[in-house]
Amino acid sequence: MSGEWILYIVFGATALVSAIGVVFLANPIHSALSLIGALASVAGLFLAQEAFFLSVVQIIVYTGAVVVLFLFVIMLLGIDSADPREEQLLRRQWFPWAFLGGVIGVGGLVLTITGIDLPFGVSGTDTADAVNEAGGNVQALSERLFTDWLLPFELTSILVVAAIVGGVVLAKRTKDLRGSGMGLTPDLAERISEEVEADAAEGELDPEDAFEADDVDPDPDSDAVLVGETSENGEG
Amino acid sequence: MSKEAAENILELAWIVPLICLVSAGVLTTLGRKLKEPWGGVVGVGAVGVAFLVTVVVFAALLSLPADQRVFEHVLFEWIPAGGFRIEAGFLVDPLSILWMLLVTGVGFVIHVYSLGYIAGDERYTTFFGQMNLFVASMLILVLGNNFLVLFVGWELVGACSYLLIGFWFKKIENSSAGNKAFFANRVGDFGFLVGLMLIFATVGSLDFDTVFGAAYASLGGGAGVPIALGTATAICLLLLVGVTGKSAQVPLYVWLADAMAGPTPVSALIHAATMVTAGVYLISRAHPLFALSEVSRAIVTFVGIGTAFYAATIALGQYRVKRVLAYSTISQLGYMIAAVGIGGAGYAAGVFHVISHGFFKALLFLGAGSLMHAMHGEEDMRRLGGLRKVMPWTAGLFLVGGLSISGIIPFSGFWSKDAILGALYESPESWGKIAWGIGLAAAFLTALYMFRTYFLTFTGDRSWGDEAHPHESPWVMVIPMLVLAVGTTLWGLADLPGSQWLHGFLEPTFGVFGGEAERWTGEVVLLLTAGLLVGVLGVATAYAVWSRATRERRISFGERIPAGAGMFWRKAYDVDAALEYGVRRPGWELTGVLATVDEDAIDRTVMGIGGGAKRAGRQLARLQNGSVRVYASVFLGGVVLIAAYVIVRGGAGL
Amino acid sequence: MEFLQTPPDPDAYIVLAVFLFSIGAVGFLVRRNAIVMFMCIELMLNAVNLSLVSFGRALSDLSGQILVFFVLVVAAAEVMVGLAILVAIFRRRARASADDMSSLKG
Amino acid sequence: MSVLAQAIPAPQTDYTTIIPELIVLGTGLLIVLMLAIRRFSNIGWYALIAALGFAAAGIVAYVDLWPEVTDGAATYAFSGMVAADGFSTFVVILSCVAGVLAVLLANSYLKREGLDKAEYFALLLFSAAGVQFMAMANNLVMVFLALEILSVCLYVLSAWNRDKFASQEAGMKYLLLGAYTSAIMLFGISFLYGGTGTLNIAALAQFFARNVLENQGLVFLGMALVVVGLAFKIAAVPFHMWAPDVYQGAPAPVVGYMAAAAKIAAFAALFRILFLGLSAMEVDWKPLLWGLAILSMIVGSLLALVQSDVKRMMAYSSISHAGFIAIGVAAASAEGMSGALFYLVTYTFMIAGAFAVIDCIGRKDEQYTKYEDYRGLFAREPLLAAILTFFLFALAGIPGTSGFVAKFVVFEGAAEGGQWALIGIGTVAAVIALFFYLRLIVLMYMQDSTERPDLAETRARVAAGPAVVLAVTVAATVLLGILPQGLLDMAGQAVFAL
Repeated sequence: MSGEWILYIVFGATALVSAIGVVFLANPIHSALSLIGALASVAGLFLAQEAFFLSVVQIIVYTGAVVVLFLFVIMLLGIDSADPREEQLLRRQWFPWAFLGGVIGVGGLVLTITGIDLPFGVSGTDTADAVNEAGGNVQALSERLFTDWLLPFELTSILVVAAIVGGVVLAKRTKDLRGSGMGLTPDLAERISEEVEADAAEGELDPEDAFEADDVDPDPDSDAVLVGETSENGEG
Repeated sequence: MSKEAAENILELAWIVPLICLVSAGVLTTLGRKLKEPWGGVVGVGAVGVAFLVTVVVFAALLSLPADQRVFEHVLFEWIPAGGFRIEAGFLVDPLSILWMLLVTGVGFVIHVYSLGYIAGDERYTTFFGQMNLFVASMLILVLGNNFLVLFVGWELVGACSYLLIGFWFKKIENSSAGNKAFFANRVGDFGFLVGLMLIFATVGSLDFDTVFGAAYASLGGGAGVPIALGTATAICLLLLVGVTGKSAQVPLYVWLADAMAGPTPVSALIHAATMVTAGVYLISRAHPLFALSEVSRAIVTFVGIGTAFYAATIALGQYRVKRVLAYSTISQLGYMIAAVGIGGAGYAAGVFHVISHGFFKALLFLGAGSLMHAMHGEEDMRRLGGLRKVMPWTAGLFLVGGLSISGIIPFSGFWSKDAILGALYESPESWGKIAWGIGLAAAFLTALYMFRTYFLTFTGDRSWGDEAHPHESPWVMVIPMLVLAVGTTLWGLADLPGSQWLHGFLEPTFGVFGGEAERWTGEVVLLLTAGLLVGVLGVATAYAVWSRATRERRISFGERIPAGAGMFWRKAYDVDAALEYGVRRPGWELTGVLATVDEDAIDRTVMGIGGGAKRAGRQLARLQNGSVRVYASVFLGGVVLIAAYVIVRGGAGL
Repeated sequence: MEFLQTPPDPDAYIVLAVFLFSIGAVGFLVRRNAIVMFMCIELMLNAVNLSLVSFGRALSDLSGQILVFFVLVVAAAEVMVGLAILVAIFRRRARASADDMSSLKG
Repeated sequence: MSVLAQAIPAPQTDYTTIIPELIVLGTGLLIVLMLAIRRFSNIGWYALIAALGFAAAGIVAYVDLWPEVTDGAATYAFSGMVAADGFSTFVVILSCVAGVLAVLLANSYLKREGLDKAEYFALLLFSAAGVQFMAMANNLVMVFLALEILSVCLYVLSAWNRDKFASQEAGMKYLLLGAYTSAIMLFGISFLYGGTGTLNIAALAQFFARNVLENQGLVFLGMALVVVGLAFKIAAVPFHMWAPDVYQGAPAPVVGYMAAAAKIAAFAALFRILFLGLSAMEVDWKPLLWGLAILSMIVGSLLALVQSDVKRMMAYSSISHAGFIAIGVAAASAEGMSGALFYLVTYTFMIAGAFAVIDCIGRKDEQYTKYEDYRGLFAREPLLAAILTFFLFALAGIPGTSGFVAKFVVFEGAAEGGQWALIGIGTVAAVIALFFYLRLIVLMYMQDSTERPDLAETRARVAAGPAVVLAVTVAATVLLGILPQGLLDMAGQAVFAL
């Protein structure tokens, strides 16, 4: 048995199982931990395909940074327990079957179209020998990255700057909110409670009706087609 | 006037719409800042100046030799794409100058009248702004030198009329009438637009010159891309769809009667002088295309003459003066459409009748407005009567208008209607005589319903309550009516058989298609006599039945009267009932069926396009319920659809 | 089990990637917690990465791996902005459920 | 052997081809730096810097690059990552114009709402750079990265109004769906890569020229998913669901920019990928675009009919406009695409102008955006009402405005391809569209504002920035409606010089 098969089966299975875990665990923290499993398994699959650099980066950037960010925000916001409505949904007996059906449906469709027997008509220049000659996967990649792919590489820095600037602006507390715990001033607290009451007035959403329109005013008999009538559907 | 001087003046013809446009802009933007008399003064003044300039242009055109009276001037090149270009400019020729005179002239008179009618309204200045915009749009329509400019005017006219009909939009009824007008016109415009596209696809241009050049080429003369017969028929029928919308012909006429909800000067301006005649103008202008397709001309003729008869039967059953006038307008427009449909001498006859109708229908509307002004908006004939003594001027002038529309000598209506009937009868086309027969019958009905209106309103007992204090209208309203009355008396001279000045004047436009001028022959005299007899018969019948109507009878007109042979002959009262059963009822039953079609099918189709669209929109909006997950589901659904397409397309690796 | 003797085809990885992707895509539709929705997107991106690496290997071309590198950056940037907005929303409403964000509709 | 000793070939850099982008990005970074060092108390200075940056980039592109690129063939720079040609330069100039308008719109808005953070302008500049790189991108990775730069900035800008939940909700929805779409589009890119072995768009065309695929499912699906990703950005049905919510919730000046910028970028990329890279698959992607165009025109128009919020109605109208522009792309001809470019230019002006008015009327917190608030507008604000009427007419495509010429040229492109059915449906949609614009217009001219003392008393303030925007956009819309030839020639050159 080829060694790669072992890696494939082990990491592939853990990836799928952890991915399903992400979806099925009601508590976001558990989901995040499960996500680490999935990402690490993908890193393993990279390893199996001799993408050593990516495999390491995958662990460092994804599990080290992205998932930590998730966990950090979950902790910060204090949503470290399952939403009861969500829990209820996930416990429904039909749910796993529906989910499985969806996955097989989407996946099957994609595979049907692309065909299991994938055609790879072209052979590139980065054969295993060429990569070895460059000094290995890391060297070959870095060489490409800083020559041919220089411009995209530079653009990613712009992307990151834009994201940081935007993130800071959005998440920073406003001046008038400074110094009060979550940033709640009496004024804002009052506005929020009004909003929440307005939401409550709309009625709590049942897990199943999320896919139903709840209050679109049908008003089918109105003849004044052009002029002067409005229906109420505004902000909550 | 020297030739150069004349051409210099003609080059400035574009000033006429500009004056109206600028004044409309000023009046609309200033809105309330311009206090009551001044807004009106600016509005009326602008149209007055426009009229004067038009007269000067007309004089300049007349001073040129007849064969040089088609003057095209390109203002700028308007070039949307690559090889195709549009030279936006204007075209002054006998046809367009007549329409300009009509629009500015009658428009001016109606503007003066509005000074009295709209006085005191809170949106006084805005009203004049919109009226001026309307006049400007109509001028753009008739002045354009290509179909695109014409279409610009066509659309603007529709939008303005929509605004004006709904002017007093606080009444729900009005705004829904505005809607109806809008829908019907949209359906028509759609046909028109598709027609334009077809023209463009066929000829590759929308310039009148090029398109008609192609039409001539297909007839065997001149250079250009020939147009196949089938294409020509399709184009003509599509244009006809546009015409039925704008000129209120069957089946898209439904909006016009309801459009009466607007202020009376608006009714007069739209129904008498301008917008509704746009269809006649379009067919006259596009006559080389219609010359290509005999089938389409036959259809146009019968749509027109059919509408003339059909609308007349409806008019007979109406009790509100303005509604009678509205249906009468539809009916008269039918005559014009029939005339330009059959072609030949019909072109000149149609144009003749347009202006003739402009005079007498404006007069009748202003008379009705004067009546309503005096009676505080009451216009139901069952509650009028005997007004002649109180409002002698209005009654007399209304009578003049009535005689003219009924085709009584010597008023212009007699000459113009008989010109149309003559053109139908003498046309070489085989269907002409049938159309003539229907037209003659419609002429009888016209006289009948018109004088029914006159007698019920102005003669007999008073049927109004004591609370009404009718009075003669102010001079600012009477004088415009007087002017129009003079116009309708004298206009007949323009195209008397034998001299036929108008026919000759229009020759540069219509050329070989215009047919021969009429001579005083025995046949012509016979035809004229027949027309006159029919009119007189109608008036006489109306006199016998309605001239001495009492208050009770007026009120009972509307009620069901059991039919019986005994009661049939006893009194005039019963004749009325007989007419009720013999003419109005069958007409009503016939039109009842048609009216069901009217109210249900057409109305519903027309309104349904909007309503259905709206309903569909609401259903779709249900999906847009704010949930990200639903949105993502729709998104994924779209992806699956596309994937399915990929499979079906055979790209799949199956 | 003779096929196990040779290393797995790229196809095997693609099949795996497709199912990983589908789990993420369907998971996005069923979960209401916005943070978990982001996690599902991460799953989808990882599936793409896996397929890119496999395609790249089959093609003997490193471009696939380089694209994966960029995808990592993009994913981080998106998550960052997303969580920032979430924090801002949470300050006002103390809820992180996507279903609570439905004041805009019609 | 030491790695360092091994010579790495110098990267192929040709910064002259991306000077406008460098100016735009540099200005953005300058603003970020200035913010880090010291803050001007008045953000007007930053607005000025941003506007100057856009203007400089636009002028450089027009003066320096435009004559060059329209003369000869496309130049590829950075190892084929970007292509500098007439098409990309045209879009670069357009994005600069849109950027200047957006800056002018935003300045007074930010001050009024007390959201005056200059980062706004930096993000605006970055997003514009994203648009520009998307137009230039000759590599699917570049397309993806540029798209992400644009999107990330737009997500943040949509959520900019922190005092309004609707704005944050808009940002969140946009981001969630946008990220979802990115993943799907990336999957498509991966399939294209797997099927053809290249990510370079020009090389894709060469691949199809050399090879006949026996089984093209992989490439086909890849193409379809890339189209899906871009269709999301232009808000084409059925990938449009985000647009109404985002347009309604996001600040009006952002929407006025976003509606145009996202469309410009996505259509530019769509055109380059489909027309240049995948022209061999024309028969396959044409029906796809037809479907998107038809659905967008019809569904957008229908939904706009039933709205009661002006911003939301404009969202649906923008969906329908996306359909019209897609007609031009679906024509798959130079004429069609130059028509689409022209359409995008006119749309940029119209939508910026319309949202300038909506912003002024909305006042503080954009509280007046309902149809009810527009009732009787003409009596209260005659000038604003008149201008909005004009823009609505232009959007509806009334002759004499640029909107008409735009629809006309797009239809002409389709007519040359003989796609009469598409034109017919487009005409129907245009008719429905006229209807919902008129509905608003009629409301504005209704006169019972007396029932709204809150509206009657205060007047909408038109600050200097929006005033300039209104003047420019009205002038452009009139001018392009009457004398469109200059721009049409330019659009034609842009496409023919590919």
